Amino acid sequence: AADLTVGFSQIGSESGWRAAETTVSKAEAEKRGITLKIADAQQKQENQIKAIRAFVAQGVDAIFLAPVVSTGWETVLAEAKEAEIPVVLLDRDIDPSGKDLYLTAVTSDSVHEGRVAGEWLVKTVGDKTCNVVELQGTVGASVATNRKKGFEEGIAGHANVTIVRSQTGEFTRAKGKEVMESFIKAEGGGKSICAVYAHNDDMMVGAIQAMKEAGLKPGSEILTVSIDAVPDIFKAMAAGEANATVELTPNMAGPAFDAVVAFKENGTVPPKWIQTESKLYTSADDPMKVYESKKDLGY
Amino acid sequence: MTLRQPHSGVPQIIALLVILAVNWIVSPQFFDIRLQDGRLFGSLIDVLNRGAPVALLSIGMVLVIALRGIDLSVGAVMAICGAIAASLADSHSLPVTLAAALGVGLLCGLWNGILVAGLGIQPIVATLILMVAGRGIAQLITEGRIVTFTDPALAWIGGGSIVGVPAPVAITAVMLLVTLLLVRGTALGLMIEATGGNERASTLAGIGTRAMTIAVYVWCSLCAAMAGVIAAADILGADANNAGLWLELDAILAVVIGGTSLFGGRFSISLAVLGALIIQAMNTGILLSGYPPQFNLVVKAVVVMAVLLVQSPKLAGLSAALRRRAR
Amino acid sequence: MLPDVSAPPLLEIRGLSKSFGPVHALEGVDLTVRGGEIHALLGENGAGKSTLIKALTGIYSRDAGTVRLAGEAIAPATADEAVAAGIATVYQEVNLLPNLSVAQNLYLGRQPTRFGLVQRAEMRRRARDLLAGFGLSLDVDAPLGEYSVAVQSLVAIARAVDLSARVLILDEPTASLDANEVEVLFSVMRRLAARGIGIVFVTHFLDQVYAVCDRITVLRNGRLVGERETARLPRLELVHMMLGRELSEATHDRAPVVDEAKGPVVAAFQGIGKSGYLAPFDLTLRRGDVVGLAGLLGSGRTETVRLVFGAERADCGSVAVDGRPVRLTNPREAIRHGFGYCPEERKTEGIVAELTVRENIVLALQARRGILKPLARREQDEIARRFIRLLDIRPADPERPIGLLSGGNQQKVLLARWLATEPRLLILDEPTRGIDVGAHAEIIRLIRQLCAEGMALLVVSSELEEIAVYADEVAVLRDRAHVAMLAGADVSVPAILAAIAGETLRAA
Amino acid sequence: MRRHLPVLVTTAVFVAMFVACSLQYPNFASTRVVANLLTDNAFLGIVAVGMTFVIISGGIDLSVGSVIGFTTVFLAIAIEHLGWPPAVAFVVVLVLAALFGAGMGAVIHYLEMPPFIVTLAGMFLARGASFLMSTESIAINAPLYAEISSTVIRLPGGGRLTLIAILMLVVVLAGAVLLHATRFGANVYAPGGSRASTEMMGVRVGPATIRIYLLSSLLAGLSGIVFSLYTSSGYSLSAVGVELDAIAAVVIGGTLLTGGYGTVFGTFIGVLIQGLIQTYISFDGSLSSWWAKIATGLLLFAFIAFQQLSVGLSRRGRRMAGVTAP
Ligand SMILES: Nc1ncnc2c1ncn2[C@@H]1O[C@H](COP(=O)(O)OP(=O)(O)OP(=O)(O)O)[C@@H](O)[C@H]1O
Ligand SMILES: Nc1ncnc2c1ncn2[C@@H]1O[C@H](COP(=O)(O)OP(=O)(O)OP(=O)(O)O)[C@@H](O)[C@H]1O
Ligand SMILES: [Mg+2]
Ligand SMILES: [Mg+2]
Repeated sequence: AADLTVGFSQIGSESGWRAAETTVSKAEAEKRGITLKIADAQQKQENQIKAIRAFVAQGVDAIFLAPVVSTGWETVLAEAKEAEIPVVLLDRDIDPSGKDLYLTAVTSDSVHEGRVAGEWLVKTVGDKTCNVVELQGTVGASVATNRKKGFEEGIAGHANVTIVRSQTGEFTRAKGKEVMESFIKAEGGGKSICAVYAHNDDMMVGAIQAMKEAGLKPGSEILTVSIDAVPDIFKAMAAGEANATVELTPNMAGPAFDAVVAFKENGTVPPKWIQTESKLYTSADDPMKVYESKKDLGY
Repeated sequence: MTLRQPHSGVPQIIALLVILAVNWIVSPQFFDIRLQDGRLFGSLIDVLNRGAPVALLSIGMVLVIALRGIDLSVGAVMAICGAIAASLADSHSLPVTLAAALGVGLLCGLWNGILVAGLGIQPIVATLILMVAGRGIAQLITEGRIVTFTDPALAWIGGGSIVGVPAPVAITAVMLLVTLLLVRGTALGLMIEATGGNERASTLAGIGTRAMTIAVYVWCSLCAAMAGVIAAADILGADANNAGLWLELDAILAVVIGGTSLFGGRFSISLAVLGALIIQAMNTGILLSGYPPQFNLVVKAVVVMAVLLVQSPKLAGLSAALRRRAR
Repeated sequence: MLPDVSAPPLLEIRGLSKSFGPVHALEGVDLTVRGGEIHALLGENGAGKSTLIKALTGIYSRDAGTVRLAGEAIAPATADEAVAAGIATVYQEVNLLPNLSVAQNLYLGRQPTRFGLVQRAEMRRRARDLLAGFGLSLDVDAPLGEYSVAVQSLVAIARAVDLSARVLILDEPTASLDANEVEVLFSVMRRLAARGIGIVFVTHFLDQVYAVCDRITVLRNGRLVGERETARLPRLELVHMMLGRELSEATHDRAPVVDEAKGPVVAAFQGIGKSGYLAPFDLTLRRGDVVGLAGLLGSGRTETVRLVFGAERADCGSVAVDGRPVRLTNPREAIRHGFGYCPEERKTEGIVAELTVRENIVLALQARRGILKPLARREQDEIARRFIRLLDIRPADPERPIGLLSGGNQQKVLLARWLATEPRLLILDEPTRGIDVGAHAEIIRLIRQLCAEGMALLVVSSELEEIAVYADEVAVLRDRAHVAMLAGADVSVPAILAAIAGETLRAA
Repeated sequence: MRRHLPVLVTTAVFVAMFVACSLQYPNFASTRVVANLLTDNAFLGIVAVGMTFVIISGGIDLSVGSVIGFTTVFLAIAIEHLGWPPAVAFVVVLVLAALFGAGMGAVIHYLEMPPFIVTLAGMFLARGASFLMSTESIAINAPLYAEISSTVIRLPGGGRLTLIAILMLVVVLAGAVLLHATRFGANVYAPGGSRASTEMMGVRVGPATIRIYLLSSLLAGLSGIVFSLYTSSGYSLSAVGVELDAIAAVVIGGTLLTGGYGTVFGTFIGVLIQGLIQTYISFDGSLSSWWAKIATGLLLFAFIAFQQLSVGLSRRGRRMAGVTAP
């Protein structure tokens, strides 16, 4: 696989998970002797389109795209196709109308992630009534929309589990903490909250802090479930302050490189969707060990 | 010609009271305060505590704006200094950590000041450079991850308290007093107002406008550095990607709500801080209200316009004229 | 050439009132201007002349009163409505746009267009023709801001004249002009009047009033004092009308030259100059002496004083203060050596409009003391009150933003700013610009008194009579070089004129 | 000539940078890169033209990015969910944008509120309104969209000049004519010099202000249409922060933020320079996210410092020349 140059249009570096994905991609490329060119789009689709065009102009061998939104890629991907450069989607899928414009998509299903979280909660609380507060991701971000949708699907049909409050924590610790603080106050000091669901672990880490500062006991008095499985949530889990997280693996590039190499060398056409696992971790999974295994991945 | 008179602060106080009253309506426990682990606890305290970083920023920003400048880099400076504090906290003592963070803040301010006063670059562009590059520097320090720390001394700055008052609030209050003393206790305030009002005239009157401009940018960055340390201490980690993101806009907004004109001249530090509290009271109110987050921005837009309309001298004039006509 | 008195008046203002909060700037003022006459509007600083004009043209809304133009009631609410009604105005502060080209300034809002596009060539040609009528040949594409105040005010006048209005109002247009320019302006005014245009002319120069005006309206403290025909109003009576008291007319004769020993040298400049700015010159300033700088517009007087004050950095020559060599690279250093400088451009280099009279007065003193030694509020009040009294600044309210004061009173505040620092060398660039007769006399008296107390003075003035009265020495400039130095008995108007003209005559 | 100096310097720097990039990357000097530069920055170029007017008049418009976002969502909903013909949706959204701008202009003028704040509120409002319409991204599948995005002029060397790039060039030209050759244009410069003076000279600042903000919002709307064509979709988070890019482009192009000076052409070059920096960083591809940001900042600095220096030097030269001239 020598002499392959791959251009990677990365969304940005907005979270620890994203940084890990970038780090892992670099490591995977190095392992295979592939030159990886990364362009950071700072959360902007227009920058991603620009980057893809620049990669095409440069004549790279393949393009990886972690699309910031699902729509609007037809034109630019058609250009790549015309230049006979295969495109692999990482991490998120795009609208079905663009199906024939990319080689394969290595993604997780964010609706599914939300559903896993919801189902865990339903199973854990059983028949008890449970008031859930939800920390949403950035308003408008497709992951946030999907994780909300999936969670709602997961708890559907269980009238005892209801979302009582839902605000955006913008995927950040600071906002997660601030929003949780006000949830606690709005819900009578937090006594009526049974569980917190956060669209990512970072917000949950902030929320856990807020709960502790309010004299509440996350992990026991209040259940927590969030998504991403970044190292810090395992630390919290080990301390008994968090209950569950759904993993989103940062290694999307590895399978993608394999698919590209196989395609370039033997013309093997990979399946259209390579789905990564959405594994659920709870405190039963030896959180400290997971923490150790993850802490050097660049999160 | 309408020349602005010294500030009375009445419209700002009314605005704050109205917003607090609305918050009380949407959330009846709004004014409840209790002691939790020796620290005051309640929504009103949240307003102060969460408002502290923007209030700190606005303390520095108001001086910059009074000089007809603007500092877009404060958010990035927050990120840099927070990152430094978090990365050093576990291996160094608190004084060293703080000195490093604030020292870098000082350098950032020096850079801005020299670009503006030394090279004569327009403030918005000069500080745009650090706004863009600064966040990169912060991420370079943390390598894009959230660098966490456990040092209780630094953590105290975010979560500790002095006689029940949360540390960030106390620090902001001290900073406000120190700045007031520096600016209003000396002739600096007059000179800033003169320079902001007419720089050429002030230079000819013998004011060292250049050195003063640099000093003001340094002070602004120092305030930002402190805000950055608080933000990092608050979440026990440095989030270089998000710390202080877009807070420069909030700080500018706070200054303007506090009645200081973006065209320089007369300024009021206390009212800028009040402006920051108005913004935070609104944000907290939105969070307490339970509306879906899609409404946040629209509510914010309407409240901001309303607050500014109340202040508009023109509107006061118009309504007075109408009343006269009605009579 | 007196206008037809039986004809109905062109402009008729009746009972005009305007107050700013508690200040009654105008109370029931009448003004009648006939077609074809030049009508002087006179009064002390702050009498309400500019306010009357602004209330007439819609810049200020009026509280009461009527305005008729050719018998028809008008009430312009904005300046453009006034222009549309036929009133063209040059306001007191040059109110053009420094960032636009000269041509754009002349034709803003009425550029010649074809298919919606401005015809630049046509506009340029017209601009050049128009300015030629004022003896100006400028690069009409250059930004107006690159020209001196005098040129700017000529352009402003040209613009107003070219609006071909029925009434032309000129608020102190001659303040920054020299005798030549004034002559050109007067001939233009006469020509316009002959065409039946009514002209309102505000000035503090009584000679000019008697040279061109047909009738005079005098205001005092916002009220009408009276309207007279110029020919039937002796000067002294006019002054009495304006001031409400007699003027001690001692200002226009030269103090006897006492042949005492020259005072010690305060500052000596040798070969100071800056290439491309001003040719090197020598200047010696002594305790108790007044050195005047005379020359035509643009001859380099302002440049001289800026170099002396360090506002512009000299690239050659040496300076000695009290016999010790020093370097003057910025105003701060000059101020440290006891210099003070009242600049010519009041609005852009002098006042800080937003700050109060008190703050404007203490500014330089405070800057000299340094940031860490703030003047106590009590001291500030005391200083402000002292100078308000000394210079008769009106209104006598130290807490008023200076931007709300009349032009002449702003000038007095600036003077106060420097007097408060008790300078050893005071540089005054056009100190009497826009100052009324009474105050004018006061300032000249003050200059003399300051000298007597041992201050050295360097004064730029376009009024040669004035210089001749108080200067011990006069440096004459031409084309950005010092060409002559007159001293002692040689200081007289004819001698200065001769020195200014010397080369010019030969060149012509 | 000397008045155009900042623009000339800017242009020269752009050319020099382009040459430097081409020397480093062989594929850089191609019609493809040039055409991409125009296409990828079409929406930015269009808003920046409007921003130029606003800044020259002494104001600022922070709402443009949100207006673009609003436009794309509005179009997507109108075309996809309501089934409007695209042309109708275009007209309606342009009218809405124009009204929005006029409203901001009116508030700024009649209530004497600072543009920074009024347009900041406008920014919140427009973005908030797009959230209320839809938080999901909506693909636009109208045939017209596919047609427009597939219509390209192929240049020798693989370059593709798209319709939106051409539209941007047209807007730049039209903007230049409007600003530099009409009465309205002069009335834009005037309040940037001094608002009070402009009023005293009998130019009504009110209508001019309203028109300036109207124009800016209208162009933001047009830019939104271009953006929706560019991405064939509507998304409430699109074009976040574009206002800062536009302001930076305008200022790099030699316009003074304090108003009164500036050109449309300069802005155009400013847009291209920003695009060039981004293209360069993509070509390089080895810069991690943070180094890319630092590099952007440094390039911006190098560029502005260089511009400042050369303008300063030439100013010095001019003053000397001024003496010998009459
Ligand atoms: N905008 C304003 N607000 C408040 N007071 C004002 C304003 N404009 C003028 N005044 C006051 O009105 C009075 C008349 O001022 P005006 O400018 O008309 O005087 P003037 O006769 O033109 O004097 P000068 O000869 O010095 O120009 C002064 O006391 C001045 O302070
Ligand atoms: N009649 C004129 N035509 C063209 N340019 C002129 C004219 N008068 C002055 N200037 C220009 O105006 C500029 C500024 O002149 P400046 O104010 O420095 O001279 P000054 O000697 O101080 O005269 P004053 O103080 O009377 O205005 C000079 O660059 C000069 O070339
Ligand atoms: Mg006046
Ligand atoms: Mg002069």
